[in-house]
Amino acid sequence: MPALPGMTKILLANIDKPDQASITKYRERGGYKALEKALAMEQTALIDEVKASGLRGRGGAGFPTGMKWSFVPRNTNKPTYLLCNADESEPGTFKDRILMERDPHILIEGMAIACYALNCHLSYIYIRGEYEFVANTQQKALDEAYEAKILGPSVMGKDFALDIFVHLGQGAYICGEETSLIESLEGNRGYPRIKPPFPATHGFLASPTVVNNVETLAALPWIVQNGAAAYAAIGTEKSKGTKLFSVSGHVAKPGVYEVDLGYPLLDFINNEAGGVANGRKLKAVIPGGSSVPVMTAAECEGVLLDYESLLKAGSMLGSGGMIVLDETTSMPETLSVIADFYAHESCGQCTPCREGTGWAAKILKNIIAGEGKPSDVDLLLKIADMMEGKTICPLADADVMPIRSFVTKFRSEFEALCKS
Amino acid sequence: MPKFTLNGQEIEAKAGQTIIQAAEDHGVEIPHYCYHPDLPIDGNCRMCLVDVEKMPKLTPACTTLVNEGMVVRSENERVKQAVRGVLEFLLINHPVDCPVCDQAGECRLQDYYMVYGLHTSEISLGMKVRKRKVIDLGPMVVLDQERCVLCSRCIRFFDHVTETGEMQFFGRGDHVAIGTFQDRPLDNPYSGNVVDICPVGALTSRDFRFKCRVWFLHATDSICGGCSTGCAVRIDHRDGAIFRMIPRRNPEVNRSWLCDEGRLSFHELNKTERISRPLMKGRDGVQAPVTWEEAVRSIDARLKEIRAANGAGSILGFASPSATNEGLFLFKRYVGDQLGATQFDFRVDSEDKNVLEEEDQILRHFDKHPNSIGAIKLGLMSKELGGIDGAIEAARAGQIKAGVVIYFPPLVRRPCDEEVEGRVFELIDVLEYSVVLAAHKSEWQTAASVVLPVTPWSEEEGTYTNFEGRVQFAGKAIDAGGDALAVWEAFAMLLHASGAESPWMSAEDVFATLTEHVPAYREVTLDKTRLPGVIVG
Amino acid sequence: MIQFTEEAKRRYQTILSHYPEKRAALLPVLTLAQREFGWISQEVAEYIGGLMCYPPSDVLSVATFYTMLHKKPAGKYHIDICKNVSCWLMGVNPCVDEIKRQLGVERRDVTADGKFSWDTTECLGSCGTAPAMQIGDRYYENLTPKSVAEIIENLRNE
Amino acid sequence: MPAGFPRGREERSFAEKAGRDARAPRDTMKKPAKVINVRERAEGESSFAKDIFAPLAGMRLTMNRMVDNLTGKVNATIRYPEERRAYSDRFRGAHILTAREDGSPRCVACYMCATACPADCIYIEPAEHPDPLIEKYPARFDIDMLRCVFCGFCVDACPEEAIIMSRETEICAYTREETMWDIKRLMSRPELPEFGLGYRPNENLVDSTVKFTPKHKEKRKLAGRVTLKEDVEMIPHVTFDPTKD
Repeated sequence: MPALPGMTKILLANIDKPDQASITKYRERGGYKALEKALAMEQTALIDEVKASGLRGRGGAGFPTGMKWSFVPRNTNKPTYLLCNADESEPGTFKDRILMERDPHILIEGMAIACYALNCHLSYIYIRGEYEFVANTQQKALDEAYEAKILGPSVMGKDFALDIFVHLGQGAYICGEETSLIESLEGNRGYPRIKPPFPATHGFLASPTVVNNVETLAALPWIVQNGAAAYAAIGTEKSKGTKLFSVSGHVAKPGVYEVDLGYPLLDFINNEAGGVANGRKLKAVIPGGSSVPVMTAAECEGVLLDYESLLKAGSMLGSGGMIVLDETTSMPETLSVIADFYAHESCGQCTPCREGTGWAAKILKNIIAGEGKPSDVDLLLKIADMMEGKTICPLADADVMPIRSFVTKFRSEFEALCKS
Repeated sequence: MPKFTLNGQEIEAKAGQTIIQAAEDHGVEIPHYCYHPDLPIDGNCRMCLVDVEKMPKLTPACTTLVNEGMVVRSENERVKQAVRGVLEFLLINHPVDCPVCDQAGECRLQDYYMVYGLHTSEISLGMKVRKRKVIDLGPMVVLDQERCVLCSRCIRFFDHVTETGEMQFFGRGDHVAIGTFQDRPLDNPYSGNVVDICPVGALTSRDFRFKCRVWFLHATDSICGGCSTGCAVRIDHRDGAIFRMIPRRNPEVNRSWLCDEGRLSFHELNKTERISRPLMKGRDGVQAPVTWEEAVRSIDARLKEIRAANGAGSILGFASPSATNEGLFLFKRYVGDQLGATQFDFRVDSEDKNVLEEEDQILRHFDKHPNSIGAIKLGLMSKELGGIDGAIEAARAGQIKAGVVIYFPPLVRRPCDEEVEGRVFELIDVLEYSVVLAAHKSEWQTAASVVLPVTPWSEEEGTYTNFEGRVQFAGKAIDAGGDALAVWEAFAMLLHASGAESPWMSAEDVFATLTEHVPAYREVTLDKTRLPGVIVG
Repeated sequence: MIQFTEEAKRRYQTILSHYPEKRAALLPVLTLAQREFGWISQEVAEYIGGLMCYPPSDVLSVATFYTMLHKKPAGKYHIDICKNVSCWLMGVNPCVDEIKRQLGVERRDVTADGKFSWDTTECLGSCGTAPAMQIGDRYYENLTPKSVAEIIENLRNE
Repeated sequence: MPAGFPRGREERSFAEKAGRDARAPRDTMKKPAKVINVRERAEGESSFAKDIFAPLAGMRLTMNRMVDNLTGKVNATIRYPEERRAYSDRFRGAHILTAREDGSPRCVACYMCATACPADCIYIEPAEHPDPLIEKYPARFDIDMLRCVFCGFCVDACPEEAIIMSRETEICAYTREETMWDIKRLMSRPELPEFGLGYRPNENLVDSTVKFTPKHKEKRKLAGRVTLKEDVEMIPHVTFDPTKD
């Protein structure tokens, strides 16, 4: 990836340097310094540091990481677990893959820091099954780390034991949801759990558990190294730090970019991502992975890439999986593809999602096949209402948002199909 | 004891109760499929969504604990809307085949549709997800995957109650279906329960299948006569025939469960022919039908003769641990108090020993008689005899000349029953004069001097005392055919014939007298013997 | 009666050692089983159940939840081609047709020589290099019908 | 007292008892009634000519009728049973059990008719059908035609259009046994062409599967003769195809 001026490089600093994946090169470039520093600090101080940095969960929900950690009960007789959520399945998202593929040690270092802060001695990286080759790279890195005594009975010679294992998923989008990930890790069907109780107290094997996204953990070394203030200085006053955006669809230069939060959306598309491909006009943008509301080109005007600004514009930052749609795209077909995805990935545990996602997908198929009734457009919205906020996990809502936004913002296209 | 407001009314809940439980206790029914009082909570059906103040989303009443000062609404428009939505979702892929579904009439989908739904289906037939129908899961259960609402009650039952885990979800998304591995039959002594707990027609009973539409059935609350556990059951019958037996919830005995043996035990009643009229041996030694009056008069006279000849000690009273307390009480009254007999027993097998022995950890006991403890408490077990064998010995030795014998074979048959009946026959055979009270014609009665037709379980009302000494009332479901009388009626007649006063008009009267005269039962009233029953010392 | 090879048994033991509770190892063990036996047949489910002391229904239930565990026989090379948004935008459908044409079987079916089977899948996480497909543990990205044909041809000749 | 329930007598006002509007002003009641003297009016209207011709006018009608009848222009009576009156299309006569295309009864033994029947004249014995999509069928389906009151509730209750009614009225037999109609009797109806279909709420569904075709042109159209194709004894229907998935 090209490093562009005016943008802090925290996660992708060394991403393109030759064999960054090897521990020697990683150390040469200042790796594992942060861990050393962290191990010297007080655990609580470390948590406060992370709190102060204003780092927020990069998986999609954007929950402040420091706060999440502080929920974990201290000195219980139960062990604490840190689970790294590398089950990156959100359509349009492929940022974690780059990190683990090219710079696996940054994740290990981040995890080691987090584990130390949370006083956790056993940790798992839940990598989606499709990323087997990524998992292999990560595993290699882990083995190196064990050899270098960075992991194992005593981390970097300090009296702190830590084991990290790679756990491969086997193809289930829902396992990206933290409670579902825990269930899956326990060897069950990946059915999300009802909260409360929250994982922070009753997670993996009913013990206190923290689930963090790869990108979140990977940001830790820099924060520890350069201090919370430096990190907090980046970005806007509510959304601090940098964020990885993985751009795909109709853009000239798709790929993963790191930008300071608060960077203008359109500039990002037009400059960094090289603008819409083949000189076509921009029609719409799905800014944060398929499960956030779509934004029309007009709506994108003046929107900044941060949690608040996007929320204000009626969408979400999500996982930063940006999908760009040009003028030639048929919105009903796009929505149908998305709806199919959710119908396929609904776990089938609770009723509204199980039945609703499938029904919506079938209706959309009908519409595209030209067999839709004019009433179907409203039926889609009705189904969206029936699903929203009634389910155990957010997957149904993740289906509702595209359906509602697509149908309301591009209604004419749907109706045109239904008439014929 | 947290207080909270439900639909505007202040309600006090027990500590640790969820909203749905508290509401249930106060007569507010919140619609639900997956919630069951005796199963772990799952919260997957989303029917029980309620509106709780200060909560942005609707929350499921089955998973939310009651907090002090909570304000809950289960009937406002927002909730109704949500429930209607969930119901519509449940119905889009349902094969609405109520005409052929045995659940029709007691189906939660039907009930809630009439209350909340009443919508016209908007899904086109082609879109429906089709699944497998009429899957045979062993002797008790038939599975229809299409009708299933995937509430996982059956799965949780096998995971947490029997802990055998036969049933599971298979697949994902809207193709999830329940089933057993390779459609293996449910070889599990409690598999019948999943039929009861299934809120829809997905799991239906193999035994009851197509026998009768449920709305034709009349229900009678009773106690299972299958063993000494005394599970609360409901007998569903029509036109004098029992069609099925299902458990009533009694948290202190059987929770919501019933074993398959007990569930099917009522079939035993119609397997063999009934005795329709009293039979008496004439001079020719052949049993010939007589009227009750004749029978009763001659019995009383004959027994008094024998008493005069060889003393009261020569009369044996042999009771059945399957008879009601009322029957046994009047039996004792006549044979004991009236004739002065001292020799009593009821043990055809080792009931007194295995009455407490559990066959498994869930419900079943080895003693297959519902009232052994009752018999013991009424003092029908004498040390010196020590069971039927002792009685036979005594009869052989000539100490015992006459005997009044009640015997009901257990409703749950065991291999040893043949041999037991052999012993009963032997006893009757060796007795000089024997009066037998029985319901079914059988080999062992042939030697009896007099055979009186009495009603078995489910055809007379009365109380049974289970293994832990819990007295429970069992209602009368159907009328006995022929001249058969309840055991207590028979002895009331005998008492009357022998000049004692017998004022009883009903089992209730008899029970009242019983409570006066038997110290153990002093505190008990008939109302107390209804759910959950009362334990006597 | 199917059985793990000695090597697989050793692997199985190491997997168990990674987890504080046996149950947690079920998914990795199923993955191992798929590598061993090609797909999760009912027989396999029963074997794993016996091995780990869980009811076979339980094992099969878990297996049927995860799409990457095959519930019917798969070819030596199982092609998973992504049909999600980005790949669809970048024109995956012609590639899918090409695969169908090349292999001449419907999705989830195995070719006569038992070498190939294919299926469409959800996002593979290579939206930036869409369209993409996965064969074994390898990704093939920036697909065109032409490149698809070549890839399959090469695999055929292996 | 529930809303809309009529009030008791004692609560009614005098005016209401008198059938008048209680709220009407008094003077409308005081208005003097107009007296008509019928005799005066008759005398005024009568005349000699009228007295002569009125009977003749009457006779004319009688004559016309006589002529019509003699010439057979109208015939008040018909030659029953060769001829029959046209019964209404919704006439409730003897029942018909409709059939599937394979000729098996369309009935699924759901007991709806038996439940609805006020005369309790329907006896059903269900059995397990080999086809899981039909699942249940009547091994026995008897209607006691002597008990039946032809109310048509069974037809209304039927969710499968399995039982409909014909216009047949002549249910006569020599023994009671013959009046117990079983499945066979209810399904195959040679006399159906004579009478035609009766009450069937879902007419278009039923009729779409039946052909009414006159057997042959008759010279004189007999009153209300409905003819079915001779071979149409049972009404077929198409079962839903589950394999469409």
